[in-house]
Amino acid sequence: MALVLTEEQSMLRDSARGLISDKAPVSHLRALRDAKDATGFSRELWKAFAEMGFSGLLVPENFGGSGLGAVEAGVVMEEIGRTLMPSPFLSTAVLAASALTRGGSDAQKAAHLPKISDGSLLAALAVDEGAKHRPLQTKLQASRSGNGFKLNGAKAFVVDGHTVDLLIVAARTAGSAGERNGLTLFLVDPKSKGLAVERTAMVDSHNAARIEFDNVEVNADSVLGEVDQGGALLEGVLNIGRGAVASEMVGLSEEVFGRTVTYLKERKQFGKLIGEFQALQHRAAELYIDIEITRAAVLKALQTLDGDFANASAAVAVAKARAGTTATRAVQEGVQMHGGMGMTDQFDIGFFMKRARVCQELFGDSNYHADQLARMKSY
Amino acid sequence: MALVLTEEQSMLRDSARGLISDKAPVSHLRALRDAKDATGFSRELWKAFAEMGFSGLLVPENFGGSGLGAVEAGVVMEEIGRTLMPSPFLSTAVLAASALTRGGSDAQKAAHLPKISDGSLLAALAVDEGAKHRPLQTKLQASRSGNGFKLNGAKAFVVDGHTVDLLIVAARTAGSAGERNGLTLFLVDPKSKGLAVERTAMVDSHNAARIEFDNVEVNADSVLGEVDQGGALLEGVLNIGRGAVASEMVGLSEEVFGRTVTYLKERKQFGKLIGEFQALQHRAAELYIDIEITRAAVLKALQTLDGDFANASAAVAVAKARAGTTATRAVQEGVQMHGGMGMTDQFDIGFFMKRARVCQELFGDSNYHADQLARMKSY
Amino acid sequence: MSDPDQFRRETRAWLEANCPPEMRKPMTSEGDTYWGGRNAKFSSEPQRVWFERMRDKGWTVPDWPKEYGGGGLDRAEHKVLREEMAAMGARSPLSSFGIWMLGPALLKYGNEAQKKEHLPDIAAGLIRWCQGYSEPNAGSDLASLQTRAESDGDDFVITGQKIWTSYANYADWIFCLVRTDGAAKKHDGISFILFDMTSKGVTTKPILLISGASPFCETFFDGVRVPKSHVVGTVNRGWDVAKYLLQHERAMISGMGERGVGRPLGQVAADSVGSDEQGRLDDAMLRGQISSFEIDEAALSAAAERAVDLAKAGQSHPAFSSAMKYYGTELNKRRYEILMSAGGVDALEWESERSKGGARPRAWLRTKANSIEGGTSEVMLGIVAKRILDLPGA
Amino acid sequence: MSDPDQFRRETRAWLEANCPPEMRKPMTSEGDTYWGGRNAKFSSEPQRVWFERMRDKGWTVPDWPKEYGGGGLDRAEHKVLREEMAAMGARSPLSSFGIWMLGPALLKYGNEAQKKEHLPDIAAGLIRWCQGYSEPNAGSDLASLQTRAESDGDDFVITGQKIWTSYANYADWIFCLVRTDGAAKKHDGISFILFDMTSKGVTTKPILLISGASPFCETFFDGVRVPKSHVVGTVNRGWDVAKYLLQHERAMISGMGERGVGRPLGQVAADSVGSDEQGRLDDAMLRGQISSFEIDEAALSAAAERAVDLAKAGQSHPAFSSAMKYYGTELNKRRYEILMSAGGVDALEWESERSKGGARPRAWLRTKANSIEGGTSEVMLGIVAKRILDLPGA
Repeated sequence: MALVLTEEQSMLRDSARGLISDKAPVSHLRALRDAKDATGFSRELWKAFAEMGFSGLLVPENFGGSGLGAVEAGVVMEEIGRTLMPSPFLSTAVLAASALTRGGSDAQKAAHLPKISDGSLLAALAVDEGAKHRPLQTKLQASRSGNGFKLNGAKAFVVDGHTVDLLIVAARTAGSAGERNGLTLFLVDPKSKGLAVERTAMVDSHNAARIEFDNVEVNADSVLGEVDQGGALLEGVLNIGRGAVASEMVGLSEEVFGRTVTYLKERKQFGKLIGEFQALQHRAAELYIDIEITRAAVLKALQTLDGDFANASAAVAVAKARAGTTATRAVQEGVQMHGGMGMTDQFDIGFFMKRARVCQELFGDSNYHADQLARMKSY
Repeated sequence: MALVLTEEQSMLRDSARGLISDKAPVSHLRALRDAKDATGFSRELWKAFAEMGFSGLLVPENFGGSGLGAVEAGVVMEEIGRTLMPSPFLSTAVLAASALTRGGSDAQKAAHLPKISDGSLLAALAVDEGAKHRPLQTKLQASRSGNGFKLNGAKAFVVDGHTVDLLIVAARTAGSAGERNGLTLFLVDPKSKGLAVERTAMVDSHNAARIEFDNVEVNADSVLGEVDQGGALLEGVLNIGRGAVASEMVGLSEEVFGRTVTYLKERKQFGKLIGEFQALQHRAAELYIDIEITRAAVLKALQTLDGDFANASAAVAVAKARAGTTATRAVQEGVQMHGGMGMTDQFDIGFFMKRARVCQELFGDSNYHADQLARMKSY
Repeated sequence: MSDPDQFRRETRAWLEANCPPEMRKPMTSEGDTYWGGRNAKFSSEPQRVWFERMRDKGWTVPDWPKEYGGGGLDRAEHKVLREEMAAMGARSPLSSFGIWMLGPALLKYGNEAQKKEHLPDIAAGLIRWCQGYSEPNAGSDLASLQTRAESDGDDFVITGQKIWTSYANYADWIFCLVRTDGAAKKHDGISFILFDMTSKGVTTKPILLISGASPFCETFFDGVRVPKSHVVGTVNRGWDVAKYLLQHERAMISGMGERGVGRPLGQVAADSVGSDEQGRLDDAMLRGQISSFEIDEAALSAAAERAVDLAKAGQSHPAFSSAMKYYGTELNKRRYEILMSAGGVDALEWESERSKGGARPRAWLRTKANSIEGGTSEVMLGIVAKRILDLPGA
Repeated sequence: MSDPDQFRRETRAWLEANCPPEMRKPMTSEGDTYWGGRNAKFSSEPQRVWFERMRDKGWTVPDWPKEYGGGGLDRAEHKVLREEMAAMGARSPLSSFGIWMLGPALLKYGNEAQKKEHLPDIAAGLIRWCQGYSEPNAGSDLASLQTRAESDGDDFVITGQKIWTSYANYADWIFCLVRTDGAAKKHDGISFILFDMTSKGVTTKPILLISGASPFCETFFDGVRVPKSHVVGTVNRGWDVAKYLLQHERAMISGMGERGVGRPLGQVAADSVGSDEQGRLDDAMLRGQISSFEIDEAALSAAAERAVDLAKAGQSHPAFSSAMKYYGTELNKRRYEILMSAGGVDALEWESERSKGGARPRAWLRTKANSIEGGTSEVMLGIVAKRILDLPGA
C-alpha cells in the first residue's frame, strides 16, 4: 500500500476541505466561543456533514454508512484541524461508530449506527478519570445488580459529553485499577437517573464534560462486547481515536506553519522581511521537515489500522507521540514568529496553540505514548 | 560568598594557566598518544606541578599541603580542561587526597599525604564495576580473613590505575548490591598478590585501567574510615570528584567554543565569513549563554562543597549534569561548525570531543545526576 | 554602612512587627499586587497598612536617596532587606513601572527639577506610570519608531500610535519615545519625554490577549501638547535613555519566573500524576523533563547570583542582561509547558471555580509573551552575537 | 512487466539457491563490503561466489539496461528484488560509487560511447570510482571550486587540489568537477570530467580522521592531461550533472543509518545498563531518550517510504532529498550518542579486543561527518528554505 492518498481519498479531502473552509473557518469557532454557545458546535453544520456522508464514514454500508476506514477518518480530521471546526465528528463518527461497529451486538448496531449515519444521534466515549489518560487505571465501578449493573464513579474529559444522546462508558466489573482484565464498556443513556453532567469550558473552546455516576442503573443489554473483556475493544477504539487526533494535529500544524511562513514573507523589521533572517529560515525549514515526517508517520499508522488492526499499536503510538511534539513545536514557533501579534486574541494563532494543547492530552500525550512504545519493545 | 573568584583564586588560575599552556598544550597529549607512551602522562611535568604546590592543593597544611578547597581544585581542573593535559591531578591530588584527608586515621594521613604533596606518591580511586557509574551497586567482596580481609571482584574505569602506588578501593563488607550500608573503603597496594591491572586504552588517550582482585589480602589497618560505613565517605569524595570533572568540562567547553568562534571569523564560504551567517550566530550565542550559566552552576557547587559539605549533593548533581550537557553541545557544535576540518585528526577539535565523552561518563553522566536530583527532591 | 549584623537584626525586628500576617503569604491573584496611582484602591486592609508602613520608611524604593522619598540604603543594606523580606515571605508593598524603569532613568538622566517632581510621587505610589516604546511597525526594531513630536514654541506636539503599552488604561503618566528629528538617522532624532495621560488627545484601547487578559493597550496621540521641559536628557538623544532602561527591563524580566518560589515542580506534578511505590513520579518521561528543567533552573539561579557579584566586582559585560533575559524567559516558558503537562485535563479548564478560573492555562499562555516583550529572544541572541562574541555583520 | 507474483516466487527461489549462508549475516566489519576495482580482493570465498553469481544475472545493478551489464528490471521488479533480499538478509554483492553516483549521471547525461565504455565495467566491478568534488576552500560552497582545466588541443590539462575524495587511494578512475572557464560566473564554467587515477600528475594522500580511519584523501592534480571526449554532458555545464548527482548522494546518505537493522536500541542498552523488576531499562532518563529516538526513527522510515511513493506518483518536490538528508543524518548522530551513553565505560575503550578495537566509539565519531559530507545540515536547511518554502533571500 503506497503511503500516499488514493484518488478517492484525495477527492474526499477536497470535498471535506471545501465544506469546512467555506462553512467553518476559524471565525466559526470564534463566534461560538464569543456567544458562549450552549451547544458548542453548529447542529446545522453537522446536518450538512451527515448529508455529505461524513457522519457515517466509518459505519458499515449495511447500516447506512460508507464503510470506510481510519485513513478516511484521518483525511476529514486533518481538514478539521486546519480550521479547528468544533463538531461531534471525533466523538460520534469516529469513536462511537468504531466502538459500536467493532463491539456491538446486531441489535445494538441496528439501534444506533443508522442514526449515527444520518446525523440524528450523537454519542460520546467516557474513559478518563484522572488528570492524565490512563485507561487501565479505570476505577468507575459497575457492580451486578439484579439483571443489570449499577455504575458508581466519575469521568472527566468526555468529549462532547454535554450534548450527546448516548454515552459509551468504560467501567470496571472486576480486578483493580491498573489491570487490563475486568474492564467492560456500557451503553448508557445520559438522561439516566443518578447521572450528572457538567459541561467544562475548555481552553480551546471545544466541548468536554465531567460526568458523575451515582448508582446509575443499566440493564444487561447495555454491555458493549463481553463483560470483563472490554480492555481489548477499548484499546482498539482508542487507537482509532489516537490516529484521528494525530491527523487533526497534522492539519493544525500545517495550517499554523503556512500562516507563519506567509507572515515571514510580509512582516518587516530592521528594514527587511523577517523571512530574510537566516536564523528564522533555518527554524522554518526544520519545522517543515518535522511536519512532513510526522505526516508520513500518521498516514502509516492510519494505513496500519486499516490493514493490520491487531498490530497497529506501535505505529499508532509513534504517530500520536510525533504529532503531539510536532504540533507543540509548530504553535510555539508560530506564536514566537508572529511576535506580539501572535499573543493577541484578534489573531487566530492563539486558537491553534490552545487546541494543540488539548489534542496533546487527548488519548495520551507524547510522554504516554513514548512510554507505551518502550513497553511494547520490552525495555 | 560572592560567586566570583577571589583575588587569590584568580592568581592560582593565572599560575596554573601559565604552566599548563606553556608545558602542556594539546600537542602534549597528542605526542603522548602518538608515542603510545607507557605512562600516559609526563612524570616531569607532574614534578613541576608538585613544585608549584598543585599536587598538595587539598592536603592539609600540617601534612605539607596548602589546605585549599574544592574551588581551588576546580580552578586547576578548568585549566587542565583547556588543554586536556593528562596528569594524576584528578586521581591523586583531588580524589585520593580528599579520601585520605576526610577518612584517614592519623597514621594513614601521615603515611601518604606528605608524599602526595611532594609528588612522590600517586594514588587512584577504584569504584565503578559495570558499564555505568552506580556506586551503590558495588559488588567487589571484602570478606574477613584472619586479622584482615580478602578482596574478590573487579573494577573498571580506574583513572590512572595502571601507574599508581596506592589504590583506594570501594568494597562490600556487608549487605548486597544497591544498599548504602555495608560499603567499606580499603587502601590497597597495587603490587599485592592476586591483583591484576590491565591498562585500558581509552578514546580520549587519557589513563584508565581495569583491575581484578583474586583473593587479595589486606590487613585491618588498611580500612579507610569505618567498616561498613564507607558509603558516606565515598559519596563525599565522589562529590568532590564530580565538582572537579565539571570544572574540567567548563574549561573544555570554553576552549572549544573559543576556537570555534575564532574559526567563524576566519573561514569563508559563499563569499562570506561563516560567522556572518545568522543561523550560526544564534547558535553560537545560545552556546555562549549555556556555558556562562554552567560556569555559575559549577562554581556554586564548588563553593557549597567548601562551605556546606554535607548539603552539597544537589548543587553537585546540578553542576555535573549541566556541565555534561553543555560540554556535549560545545563539542558537537565545534565539530559541525568546523565542517570537514573538524573531522580530521590534524585539528585538535576531535580531542575535545573525545575527552568530553569520557568526562560525561566519569562519576555519573547527566542522566544519572538528573535521576539523583529527582530522588533528592522526592519525585 | 552601618554594622551589618545590627542592621539585619533591626530590620528583621521591624519587619516582624510591621508586616501583617496576610502580607506574608504568596500572591495568588492579580488583586494581590498594589500598583498605586491616582485611582488606586487597596484590595484589603492589610495591603493598605503594609504599603503605608513601608512607604513611611522609604522602603517602597529602599535604595533611592532619602530626599526623593527613598530609604537611602546602600547596596549591602538593600541586600539584607531583600533577604529578610524573602525569608519571611513578605510581599512587595508597591509594584510600579515608575520604580522599576522610570526611576533609575531619572536618577541617571533627569535634571533636578524632574527628579523632585516625579520621584517622590513614585515612591509614595501617588502616580502610576506606563511605558510608551513599541509601535505597530516597530516591534523588535524599536528604533524605527514613527510617533513624531513637532516643535511649537515651548511645546512639542505629539502625534502617533504606541502598542503594547502595559496598563496604559490605568496609568496616570507615560514615559515615551518620540521622534523629534525626522531627518536624522534611525537611532538619532529620538527623545525621551514624560506627559500626563489625561492630556488632551490621548486615548487608550486595551488589547485582548490569548490568555483572556488585557494587560496591554494600543495608545493613540492626536496632537498632544507637552512642554519641552518634559524631555529627559538631551533632545534627540533619547535612545541613550531608552537603552539604559531596556537593560533594566531585561534584567527584571529574566528574573520574573517563579524560581524557587512555591512547591517544587516534581511535587506539583505528583499531585496529578501520582507516584510509584518508590516515590518516583508515575510518568518517567515527565520526571526526566522536570529534573532537567530543575537543573537548568538551579543553574540560572546561580548565574543570576553571579551576575550581581560580577557587576559588583566591575567584571560584568553590559550586554549580559540580554543573555539572562533570553535564558530566563525561555526557561519560564518551559516551566509552564511542564505544568500544563503535569496538570493534564485539570489544566485545560478555562472557567470553572475548581480551576480558579483557568488560572494555570492562562498563566501558561501569558508566558508565551516572555520571549517577545522587552526584546525578542531573537534580538537577544543577536545582541550577544554582536556585542559579546563580536561576530562579523551581527 | 512480468506477473509480479511469479517474479517474486522465481526471485526468492533463485536467491535461496544462490546466496551463500555467510552472505545472509549482517556485515560487521569494513572487510565485509566488496568494492571491486583493479586491485580488489575478496575477503572470503562466499563473498566471491555471491558477487559473481549476482554479476552474471546483472543484479549488481538490477535496474540498469541489460546492454550495459544491468539486470533490466523495471521499477516494480526492482522493488521485489530489494524486498526479497532484505527479507533474507542478503548482503549487497558490490558497493560502488560507480553504481550509486556516476552510473545514474552517465545514464542521464553521458553519450553512447561513454556509457558503453564505463557502465559495463562498473556493473562487473572491474573499475572502482571516486568522486572529485570538494576542495579545501570550497566545502559547502562547492561551486566556488578552483581546480582548473586548460584547453590544449584535444585535451584538457588539469591542475588543482581536491579534498574529501572517498577512497581515492584505492580508486581506478575519478569523476571530477573542474573549472573550464575561469571568467564565467561561479556556477557556469564548470565541467564534469572522467579520468584514470594512474594518469601522470595524480597523487593522493589519505586524511587521518578522529575515528582513526582514513576513508578520505587529499588528491592533487599537477598538469593531468585528459582527452576532451571525457567530459560528460556539455563543456561548462557540469554543474547540472553535479546537482543531479548530489541529489542521488543525499538520498543515499539519508538512508545510511542502521534503521531497523540489528537489535532494538532499548535491548542493546539493557545489556549494559540492566533492567528493573518490571523489565524497564534501569536508567529512566536514557529509556525516555531511546523511546523518543525510536519514535523519530519510525517516523523517518515512514517518510522515506512515502518519499518513494510520492516520486512514483509524480508528486515529490525535487529538493525534498535535502530534507531527508538533514533529518536522516541528524538522527543517525543521535543514535550513536545514545549508543555511547548506553555503553558507558565499555564504549570508551579504543583498542582492546573486548571492544573489537573500539568499534563503537569509532563508529560514533564517524557519524559526526554525516551532517557535513554531501552537503552540510546548514546547506540542507538553506535549500529547504529557498526551494521549498520560497523564503526571501534564502
